[in-house]
Amino acid sequence: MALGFTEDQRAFRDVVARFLADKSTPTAVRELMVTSTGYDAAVWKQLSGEVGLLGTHLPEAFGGFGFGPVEMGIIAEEMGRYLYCGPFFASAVMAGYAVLGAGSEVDKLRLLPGIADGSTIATLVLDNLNSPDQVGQQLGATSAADGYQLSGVASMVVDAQVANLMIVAANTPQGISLFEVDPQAQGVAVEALEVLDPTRKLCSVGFTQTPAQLLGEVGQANLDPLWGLMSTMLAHEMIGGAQALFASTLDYLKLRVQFGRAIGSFQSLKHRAADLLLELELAKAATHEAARVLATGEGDLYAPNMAKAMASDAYINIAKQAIQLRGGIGFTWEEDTHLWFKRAKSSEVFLGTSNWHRERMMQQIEETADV
Amino acid sequence: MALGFTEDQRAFRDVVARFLADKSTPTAVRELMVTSTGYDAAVWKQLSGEVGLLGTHLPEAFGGFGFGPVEMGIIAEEMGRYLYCGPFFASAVMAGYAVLGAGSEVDKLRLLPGIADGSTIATLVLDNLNSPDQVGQQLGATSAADGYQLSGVASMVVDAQVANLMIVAANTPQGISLFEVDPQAQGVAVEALEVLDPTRKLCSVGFTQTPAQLLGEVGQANLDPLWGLMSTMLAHEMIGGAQALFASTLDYLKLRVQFGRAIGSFQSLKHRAADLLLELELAKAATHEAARVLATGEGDLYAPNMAKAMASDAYINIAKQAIQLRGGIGFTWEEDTHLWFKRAKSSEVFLGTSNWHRERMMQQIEETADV
Amino acid sequence: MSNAVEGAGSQGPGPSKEQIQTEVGQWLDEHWSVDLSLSAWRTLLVDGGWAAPAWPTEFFGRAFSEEQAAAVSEVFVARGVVGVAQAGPGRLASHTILGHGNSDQKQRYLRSILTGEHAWTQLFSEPGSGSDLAGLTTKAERSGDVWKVNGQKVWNTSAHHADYGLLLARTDWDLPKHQGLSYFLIDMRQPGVEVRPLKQMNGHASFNEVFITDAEILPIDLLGSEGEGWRIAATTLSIERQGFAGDRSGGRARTLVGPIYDEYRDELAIALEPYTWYPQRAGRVDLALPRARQTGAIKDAQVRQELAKLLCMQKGADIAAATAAAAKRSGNNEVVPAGSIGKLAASVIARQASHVHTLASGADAMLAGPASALEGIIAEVLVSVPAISIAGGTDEIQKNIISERVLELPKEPRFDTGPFRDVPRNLADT
Amino acid sequence: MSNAVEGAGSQGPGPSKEQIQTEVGQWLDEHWSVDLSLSAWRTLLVDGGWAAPAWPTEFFGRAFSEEQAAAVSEVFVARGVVGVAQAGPGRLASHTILGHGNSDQKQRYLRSILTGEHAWTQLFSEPGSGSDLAGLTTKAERSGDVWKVNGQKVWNTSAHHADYGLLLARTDWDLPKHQGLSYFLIDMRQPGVEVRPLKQMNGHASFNEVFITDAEILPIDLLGSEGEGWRIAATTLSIERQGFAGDRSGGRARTLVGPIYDEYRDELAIALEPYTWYPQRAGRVDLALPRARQTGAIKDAQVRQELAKLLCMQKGADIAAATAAAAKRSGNNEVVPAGSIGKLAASVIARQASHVHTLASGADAMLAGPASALEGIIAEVLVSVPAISIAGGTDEIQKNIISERVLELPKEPRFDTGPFRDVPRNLADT
Repeated sequence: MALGFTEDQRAFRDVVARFLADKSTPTAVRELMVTSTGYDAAVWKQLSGEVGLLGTHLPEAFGGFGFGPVEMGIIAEEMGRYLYCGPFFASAVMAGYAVLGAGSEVDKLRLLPGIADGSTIATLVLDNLNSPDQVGQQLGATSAADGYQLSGVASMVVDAQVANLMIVAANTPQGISLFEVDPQAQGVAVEALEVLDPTRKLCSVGFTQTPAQLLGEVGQANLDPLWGLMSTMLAHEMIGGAQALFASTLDYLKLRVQFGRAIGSFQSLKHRAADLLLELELAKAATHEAARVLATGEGDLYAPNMAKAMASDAYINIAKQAIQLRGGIGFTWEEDTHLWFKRAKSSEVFLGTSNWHRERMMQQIEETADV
Repeated sequence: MALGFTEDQRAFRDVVARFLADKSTPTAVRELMVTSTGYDAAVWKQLSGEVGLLGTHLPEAFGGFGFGPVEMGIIAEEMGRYLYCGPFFASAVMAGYAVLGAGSEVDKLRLLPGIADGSTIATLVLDNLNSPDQVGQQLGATSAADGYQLSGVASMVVDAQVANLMIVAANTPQGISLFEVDPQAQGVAVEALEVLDPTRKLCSVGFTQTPAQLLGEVGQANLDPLWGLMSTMLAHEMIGGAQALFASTLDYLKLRVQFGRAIGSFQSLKHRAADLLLELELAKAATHEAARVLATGEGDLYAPNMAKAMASDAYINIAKQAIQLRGGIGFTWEEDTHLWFKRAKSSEVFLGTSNWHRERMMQQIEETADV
Repeated sequence: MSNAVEGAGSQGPGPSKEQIQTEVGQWLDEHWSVDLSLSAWRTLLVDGGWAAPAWPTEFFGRAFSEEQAAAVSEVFVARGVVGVAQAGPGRLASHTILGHGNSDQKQRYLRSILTGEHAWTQLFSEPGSGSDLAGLTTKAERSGDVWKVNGQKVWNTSAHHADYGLLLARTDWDLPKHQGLSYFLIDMRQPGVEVRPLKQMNGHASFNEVFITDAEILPIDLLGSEGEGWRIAATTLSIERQGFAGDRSGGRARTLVGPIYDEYRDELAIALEPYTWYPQRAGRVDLALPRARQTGAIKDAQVRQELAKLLCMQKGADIAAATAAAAKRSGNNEVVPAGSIGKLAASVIARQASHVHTLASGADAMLAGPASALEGIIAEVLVSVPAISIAGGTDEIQKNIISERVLELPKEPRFDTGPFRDVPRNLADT
Repeated sequence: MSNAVEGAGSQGPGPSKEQIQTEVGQWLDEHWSVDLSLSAWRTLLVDGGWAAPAWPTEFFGRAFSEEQAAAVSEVFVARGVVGVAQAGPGRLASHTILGHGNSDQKQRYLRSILTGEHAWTQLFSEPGSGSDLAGLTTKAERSGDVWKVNGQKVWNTSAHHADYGLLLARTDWDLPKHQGLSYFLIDMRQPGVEVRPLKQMNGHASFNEVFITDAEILPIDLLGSEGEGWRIAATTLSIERQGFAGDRSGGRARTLVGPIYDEYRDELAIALEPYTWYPQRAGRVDLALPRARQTGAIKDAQVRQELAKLLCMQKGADIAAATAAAAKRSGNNEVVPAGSIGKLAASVIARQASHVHTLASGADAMLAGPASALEGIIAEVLVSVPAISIAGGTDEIQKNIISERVLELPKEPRFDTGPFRDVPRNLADT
């Protein structure tokens, strides 16, 4: 696959961007972020129906469009840019990729078409969002007469408040397995949490002897590739947000006058902007590369780790400067900058910190070297 | 002990500074750094005799002046500022503190007066300069009929080329011990090394069944306090050098004209200077604090680690910028900046990197907490 | 910059510390009672001359030196006696009026500031002039017998409680920007003044916006002369930079029993309300190590490094500040001026603290509110730290000051020295 | 900026690749021999018209397009045939003269550049004008029949081997600085020109200083018109920015056997000598991981983090550069201009690499020379990296370019637009 995007891909990005520019305005974001569901059902319907984005990455056999991580990354990037509020990441990315990776053909036929057409809002229940190695310590499954029973608590689950399907990673004597759970089933307790970033809703989800159906084979859930896919999509979301903030900050620097000159003419601010551009461009390159590696299977295994670490650092640095360069105005609630700042902050620690991803990358380099 | 320096201490600093400003000019440094001995014997004589600095930290009973780490720090700071070339650090600081810490009364009476009056040029032979924990892996001592015998190699020893006394840390079955060795004794091989920083000479020193006299009690050499003293003095040397480079760089910024204005009027350079000043001031404060802690025994045990880490980072950052802000001129041999840059670079890794010192500091914080 | 008021009060030797403490002690024996109302007690205090002993004798004071006034405070603290209204912008008002007001203004305003009857606010900053305060565009024009004022102010602490405001407004657009400003005392309780709370990104609303539309000021409320505004504002700003101690009871007021303390605590709570998140803004360095231990992140080598860097910086800054203070006390001026450097250090430290808290929390840093880590303190740190490098002069302004005043590097070229009318400015301000 | 020469050569379709390769193959069959001397062979090459096929037909070329010229090179590389003198400043000279010289100048200079008979150097930078190249103060004054030149140049690669120099000098002090410069071709072998090697902090002496005292230039060696110097210098600089490939034999010359190769290798060694430390200047990222493994530092969590950061940046920069190049090839200009950003990335990467090498070596980083780590390569990295953010335009200049041209932020105010005579400058330059 060639570097850069094809014309089709660029056109696809334009479609996504135009849709979100229209639907996910700062005004809409502010309205949705204070609702309990956190999303606009009408927009969700258009997203799945008219624009048809939810099944982008799913094979046609399961109701999807058969595209790959590059196209999915384009969506995630634009959603990050426009700060889209809704269960796309939880349902299409997290749950979608989880089922695609671990489910049997039957599982996929049963679950993916709903995810693809938006009638199912799924989420992936992980009892740890720091590292795949720590998943399974709080949630366990035991086999029961008619399947499995789950017990335990996942302290943070994305968009569980609107999910009608839960894909749950839980420990079994055979190892980590994925399960399908009906949120209405017995023993499921979903509780909304107060969050730092109100554009990404979180709930705690508890299970008490909740009936669950195994996906794929028991103990065969390999969370590493799933984590790589999710991290890559999150990295796209982050560089999208970083670009939005960088652009709006440049506009501000050109417009704002102090001491008789546009503040963007002050050399220390100009140089800072150049430094941020460099960091952003490298993060973008690494993020797009991760999607290409996942799409082709060629390249560094740890490309998703690179992408998440770099996108995360770039986003948070740009977000800090987006506030700083606006001065007091940037710290007000009225100004939109903090919406992206908070998304940057929550993304920074979601699915592993930069440090964790860099350490993971080095482990993979060293494992490869040992062979 | 009060914060800041007393009037006596400030006057003492002036004396030291005036002496070095006169004797350790950049011209003198350039001359000495290409000699094989690396120092000026006449200046050394004045340093010990007329100015009387070598025994500053040694008790009067052993020929010294009975001052403490604060005064010794003042000397080290000024030596760093003027890039003094000579075995002060090896003999007075390293070997002097080693004997003071580990030697018996008899040992001290025998060895310290010579160090104090400069007739002895001593050095401390450590087979590892990264961490006290790694000392003793390359040098071992076995007891022999008339004392001990040393064997092994220390790959880097400061100023061994001019030492007429070696204090050697070597492993014994009872643990690390310090020994006195005559460089002229059998089996001693001293070989000058090519160094990155020609103002600090290094040699490899090998021993083959070399007769050695134990200092103090066998296995009782506690290198940690010694390492703390050496690190604190090195930190002083570094903030001295950092101040010299910072001052000369400011002068350059005020003088150099490009684009019709002094380059020091460009805001990005002004702000960089402010950032460097902040880093320098914090490092200076921490370094002087370390000397006070060692002098009084009151305060954080890990103050020397803080000092070395902060002084090291500040010095290398200022040194990099001292070159960068001078542009091409700063990269020439003719310009003096690189002399300090190289001292900064060698100091950065001498006696443990900043990372090592920070890790050590955290270990001590956690040990204290466990009690 | 020296404090205009303290300068005014430092006259002659006067009574000794012992004499003062005996006298104030006797006076308190006669007058102090925890059953008095706050305003009744403060009226006694003012009338008795113990409200502000460092002030001039003509205006409620005794012209005491700093040491003498401290002797009075000592007795107040020791006995748990409530002092005059001190917290918040009232102090800025009284010191500025004392320094620059005429006799009439001092007579009209100072007393009610001391008794707490009237609250004040500062009306300096504007949306269009933040770092560039002197570029403000609120207009005051003579119209018949009054000044008519129009404009918008921002970052006005406690403006919603204020009876009066310290207003900086432009009265001449043809002079260079610093010369066309005048300083007014404005009645906030008039139709042309609208105060709206200004919510911050961390959810607090510590400040206000003030919209001024055809508000009126009588000529007798011009402080100093027309065009003297910038010079007088410098006094207000220098007092503001000294910070304010809030509770002057030495903390005892929190626990003492009696009706006057209840009233005092209510007053204090209102005055301090805007500042509850300030410790979080500074990064809560004190919580970094305990938090890392709590989460187990202390075992992570990266976290240890970042934590160590934080503790190093904090220690360096503490020592540097203490050394500078000690040197200042002993009259040794060798030491680098501490103000701007200390402020810059605080920014760097707060950012590093926020970073450490983020690492120590991991994914838990996505949560906020009382149920989250340390009852929401960590979350509040993460969304409050961005303010520290902005409030009270941005880091950029501090670096300008350090590089020009401390390091003596050449000044930025200026584009705003001509008549203010011709100086480029924000669209909204023209 | 497009290359003036390549532009000149791209005319019409002409022969196909196959035709060209057949023709040049036959010609080589007849003329090429490894027993020829380098100059004899290159004379044949020039006379045969195969020396610079992209050049105009009037001047030793065939007006070939870039693709056609590449077809010729392919055959040369495949057969291991030595080409014309290409390395070093000669290329800058030939392209600049080709673009801006008159016929006489082309006739006099181009041939000997191709044959390697004459070597060139570039005389642009001065001690007083580094980042501000156009502020140079070397003077050229008409004195009777000649130009008399006085001044000092610096950073002159290979000046000690040069027969001629590309000289930028000021001919009019009353015009603004860019307008008063003229471009000369100067004979370096004259008494008024003194070349001294300039030693760098890493011990290499890749450059020279050139002291010019009453040196003379004939009017026929003014390139272009008086006052056109800056415009012409832009051509030279744009070619310099393209870099130069050095050995055009595809690396084969290193191993091939025959007298001409011996001579060629000597020539190449001299031409490349100034650049031997350039890989170290870039930080030797390639050695970071192997070195960390060698010393065992790879087990240190800090080193792993810093190494990972380095590899991330390098990967990001590689991909960004490759994406920009691919986009450029496909005519898509959406991508951010790569030049200055790439240069800035190289600085950041080199500094991080130096940091990683320092950490990986620990105290061993105190050593240098052949007996030290990786035969001295690590030490050379540590003392060479400071150059990368200076040479070829400092990081500060790159950031000005990025912020103004890419991000379209307002320009710095200028203080050097009036007559050059009145522009403030360094004391030494007045």
